Amino acid sequence: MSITRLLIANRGEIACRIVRACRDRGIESVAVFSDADRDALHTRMADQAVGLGGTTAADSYLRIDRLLDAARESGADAIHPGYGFLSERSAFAAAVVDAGLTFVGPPADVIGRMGSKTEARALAETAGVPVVPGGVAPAQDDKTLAALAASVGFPALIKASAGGGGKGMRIVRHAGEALDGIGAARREARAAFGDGTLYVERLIEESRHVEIQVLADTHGNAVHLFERDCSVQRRHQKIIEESPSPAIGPAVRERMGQAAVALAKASQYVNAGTIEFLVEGEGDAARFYFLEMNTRLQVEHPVTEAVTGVDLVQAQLDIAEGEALPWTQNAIAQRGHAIECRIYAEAPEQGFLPQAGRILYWHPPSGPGVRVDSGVETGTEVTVHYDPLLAKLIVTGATREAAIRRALRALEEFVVLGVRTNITFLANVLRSETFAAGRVHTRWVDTAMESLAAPPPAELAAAAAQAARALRQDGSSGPHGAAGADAWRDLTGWRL
Amino acid sequence: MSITRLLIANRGEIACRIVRACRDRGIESVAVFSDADRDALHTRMADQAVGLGGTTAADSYLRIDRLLDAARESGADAIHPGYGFLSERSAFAAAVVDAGLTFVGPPADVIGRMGSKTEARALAETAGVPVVPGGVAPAQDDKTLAALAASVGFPALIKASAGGGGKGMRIVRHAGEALDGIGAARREARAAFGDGTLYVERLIEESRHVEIQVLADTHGNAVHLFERDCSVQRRHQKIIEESPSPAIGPAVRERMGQAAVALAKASQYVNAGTIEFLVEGEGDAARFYFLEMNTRLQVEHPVTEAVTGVDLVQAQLDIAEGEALPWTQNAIAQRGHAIECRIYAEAPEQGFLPQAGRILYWHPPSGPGVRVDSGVETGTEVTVHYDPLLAKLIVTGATREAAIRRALRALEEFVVLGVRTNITFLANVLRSETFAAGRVHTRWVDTAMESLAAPPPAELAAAAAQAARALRQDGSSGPHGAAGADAWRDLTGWRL
Amino acid sequence: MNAPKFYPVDFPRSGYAETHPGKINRVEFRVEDRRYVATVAWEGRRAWVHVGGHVFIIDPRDSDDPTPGASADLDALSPPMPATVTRIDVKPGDTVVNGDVIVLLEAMKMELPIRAPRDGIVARVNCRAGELVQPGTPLVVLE
Amino acid sequence: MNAPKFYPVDFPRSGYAETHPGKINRVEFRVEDRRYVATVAWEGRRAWVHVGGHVFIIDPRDSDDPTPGASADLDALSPPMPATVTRIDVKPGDTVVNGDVIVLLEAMKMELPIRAPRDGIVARVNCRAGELVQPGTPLVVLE
Repeated sequence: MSITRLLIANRGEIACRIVRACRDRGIESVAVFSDADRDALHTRMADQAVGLGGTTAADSYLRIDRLLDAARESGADAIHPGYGFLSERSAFAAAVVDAGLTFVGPPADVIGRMGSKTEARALAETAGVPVVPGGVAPAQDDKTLAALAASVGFPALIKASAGGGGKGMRIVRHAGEALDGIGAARREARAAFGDGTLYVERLIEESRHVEIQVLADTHGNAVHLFERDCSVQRRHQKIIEESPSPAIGPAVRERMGQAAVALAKASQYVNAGTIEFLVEGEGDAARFYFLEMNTRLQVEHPVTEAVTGVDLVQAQLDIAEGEALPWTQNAIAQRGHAIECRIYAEAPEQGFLPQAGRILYWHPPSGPGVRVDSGVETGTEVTVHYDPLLAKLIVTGATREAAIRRALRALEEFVVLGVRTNITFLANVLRSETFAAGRVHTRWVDTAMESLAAPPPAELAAAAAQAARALRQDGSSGPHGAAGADAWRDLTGWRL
Repeated sequence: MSITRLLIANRGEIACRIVRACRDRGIESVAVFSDADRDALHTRMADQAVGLGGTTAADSYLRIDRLLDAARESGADAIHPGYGFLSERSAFAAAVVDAGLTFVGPPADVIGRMGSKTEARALAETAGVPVVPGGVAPAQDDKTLAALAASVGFPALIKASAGGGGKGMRIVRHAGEALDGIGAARREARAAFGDGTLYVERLIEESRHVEIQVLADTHGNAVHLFERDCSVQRRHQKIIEESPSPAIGPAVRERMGQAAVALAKASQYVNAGTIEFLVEGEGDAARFYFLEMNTRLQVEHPVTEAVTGVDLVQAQLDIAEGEALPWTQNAIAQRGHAIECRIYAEAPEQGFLPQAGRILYWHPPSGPGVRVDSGVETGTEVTVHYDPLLAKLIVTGATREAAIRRALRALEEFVVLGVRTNITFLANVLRSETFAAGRVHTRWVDTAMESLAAPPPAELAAAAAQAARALRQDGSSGPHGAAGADAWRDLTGWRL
Repeated sequence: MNAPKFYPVDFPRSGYAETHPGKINRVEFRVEDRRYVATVAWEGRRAWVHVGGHVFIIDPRDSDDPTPGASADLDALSPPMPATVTRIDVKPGDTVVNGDVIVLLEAMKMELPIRAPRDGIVARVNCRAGELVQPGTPLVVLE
Repeated sequence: MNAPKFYPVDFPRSGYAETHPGKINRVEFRVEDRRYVATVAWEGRRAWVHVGGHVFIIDPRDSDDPTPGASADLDALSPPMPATVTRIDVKPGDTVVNGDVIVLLEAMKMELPIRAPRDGIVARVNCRAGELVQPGTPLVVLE
């Protein structure tokens, strides 16, 4: 079934990336937008844009009925869910197929199976993939959950069963913290995923997060596209990802890839998916444990695209059209080193508080080895309603050292004014000795905040203030000039 | 000799690209600028910027004395010449070395040898590389040149001996055109390169231009980085380049690579260079003839970077520091397909007339597989003094078809207002059946102008006019709104 | 052909013309012999300055020594952004200790705890659970 | 530390503040059921419109049916851009044929021939070799 018009059930940078994939493929794109996103970049970029109404996610991008109406109205023959929102909701995949449309993702039953941490875990064990001690409680009341936490042992991790991306997740260090953690995780899980079911597992501390990208077609073929190391996390939210991982050796890399393919085959997986592993130790002595499977495109998929040369969204669309994978495992190789930095509207110095406001100036970097996937531009109003991810910067270099330097160059070129971002913070992470040495574990950022969120040089702050004052006092520039017509006067001879 | 501070003896996109290379390497950059380029992007991007004075190229970027002064003043220990300007002037390379600085390029004697078309040709013949009939006249008077043209046979090509890039080049179809062609070529050669020496060769019509990138170190190692097909030319000026070439077969590719390496070794070449071949025929039946060697970085070098993963400017700097090449020939491979489109300020409908003016809005494309190397941005004043190349768009795709579609998508995203460009024209070339079939020869663009420079749909023009009128009549937008403070009022509550 | 149809009301919200900021100033200066080129955008008389990889927000009312970001501007007991009150943990007369969670907010799908900036006694509570609150509104006042 | 040094005159030319255009309007419309989003920038009352991969220059004085680019605006006997006159091939009274080169200009290192737009007789020559000429200046007038 060839796809000719694709509805993108998402917003922000990933919706823009999928619109571009449609253009790159020569098919039509249909955006959907909430009332808050009428002027958003993804709304404008697509060939068509259909309003969903509503403002909160629950009233817009999570409304299956409205999305199917939009598909009908626009004549779309397929739906891409992106990540987040409904991407891992099996009911959505089922409803799309029931409506006679192609769902760009795995079949609903596979999403259900792998989305359930219990079933995914059981399947992993069957497939011979090591797992972390833990499980879903037989009942979801506080008492049962707290008892389960005690049985897997502290520190324990309470996680949304439906979730991902660090939402609905809490660490409980001893029995006394269990009820608070369970309550908070359940509330966030309900708000973010509409499902408060929780999962408990033993927290393996100072571990790394290394995941394997897989692609599987409808003909029973599956390959992996190597790993992404996503150990740089703040409060369980990935902020920097890279490939290859500096932590694992070639033998472990190969075993992880084989384990991921085995699990994909065991679950009858179809389309793009990611198998997340927790990694302890280093090099070829590293041990890995199955964590969960994400049955969708990942935020950090461009890292894999950069090192393998495979366009994952095109691969998803090819698979959804029933094409067989064009490669054998041996044809896929990593070349060079790629790093992704997630640009968030947030204030790292204030506990990563999300920021809202109008972007006065948006100037992304460019040049050799630089890719920017953005969902905003100059003039975009960043609202409080959705995830504060503004853009992703992906750099590629011949070596990890070259990629780090290039990322630092690109972050320095990246100018965002009007909304605070984590750009400087990301640069501090990349400049740190710990990151340079490849010794980051998933809790490292949270423990190194004092140096990572250090204030900038005082003399630079003073100079910036002086510069602003000088401009303010200059009639031809500064706020008056900036808001007025000076540049235009010079340009055209025309006056207000 | 490690390089710590690099002076860039150039302007525009290539100066910006080399500033980025310095950042990517962790060394300091020094820009130079003419009076017309005080506000230029390259002037701002570098760590330091030194004024050369002057406005014309001859008074600024071609002034060896001022460039050496600037290097002294700024404490630079090396000079990168970019392309054009002094990059192939052996006297410049010699002066740089005499001043105790590192020249990022081949030794002066090699530039002299390969820059002379006669010597390069002789060397190619010695190395067993086939050449096109032709040569430099024993004397440079009109009569001797005209006689030489007659002896190689018509159609003949009159070219600047010092040149490149289509400047100082004329086709002479019969004896009666010879004097006009010689005169025009000599004038342009003098203006562009300060050297009116001309070279004459037999014009092989409907041929392709395919060139091989080579890298050679100071230890006698040389490798090639495969080919770039630069057959899409308007009036001998390349506008679209790609790799791999759709015209040559694998056996020819290998023979061309070997020939290029043989010539590089025969000439004792050092640093990055390009060996240009004229290609007749197709596939493994194609025949190639040595055309000339460019002893510098090419405009189109990013095409090679995209398919091989090798950063050519970093390689140039490594070689200049005395490093040995880190690869053997077998370690270098082409992956995927890359296309470069040169964005010029020019009006294709008016014979590619160069355009000047202020860029009111500059919005380059981004996303997967897209690289933009730009020398301008919103607000830049494009002047008449230098080459009208604004930027280069480089796209990469898994296949040639994917790369073409991606290039079309990126060109459609590319918005430049305030100065006319060739963006639509480039899209027309990419959309043509001839290009899609890979059957372009170097004169094809000039013969297909009627369809390539076709006017846009009339209904779109009418709609654009209606839109502009509607905005003009709306007090809150249009020219008044655009020049006024409306957006700022909404944003801040502050009024003029 | 059909006449082009304009949709002046549907897109964008504010009519058919979307206006954009994007106007900036640039300033070059030197500190300790290093050259900096700053990019400055204006929000009224408030300047956003990007320089040397850092962003500074310079308010006319600020002292000569601005700290980066807006932390100095924030009253710890008012919401840092538009948010919904999900829980209020205190009532007037309660004693609070520096760091106690006083109000729980939700915005952008994240829980945002508002904590006591010092030890004290709650004088007034100015919000209700479920209410959408704005930056600058004091949610809770300490005695 | 040393006090920061400002270089208000050296960079850029016009003082230390570089001002930027970049303000645009956007309009959505449909032609033949295809949706277009146009980007519009202003040069006085002249509009530059990007839509569907094309750029149109819309002058208030133009008719309702603009052609792309500025070709309609150009007098073939005046320079299309600032350029230097390198050669003048005619004098008053000469007969010229449509397509003849009348004046040779140079700009951006390219030779730009100015050709006769029709058959005619040269009435006046308004330029000298070596002169820098501006767009809109008639170089040669035909009878």
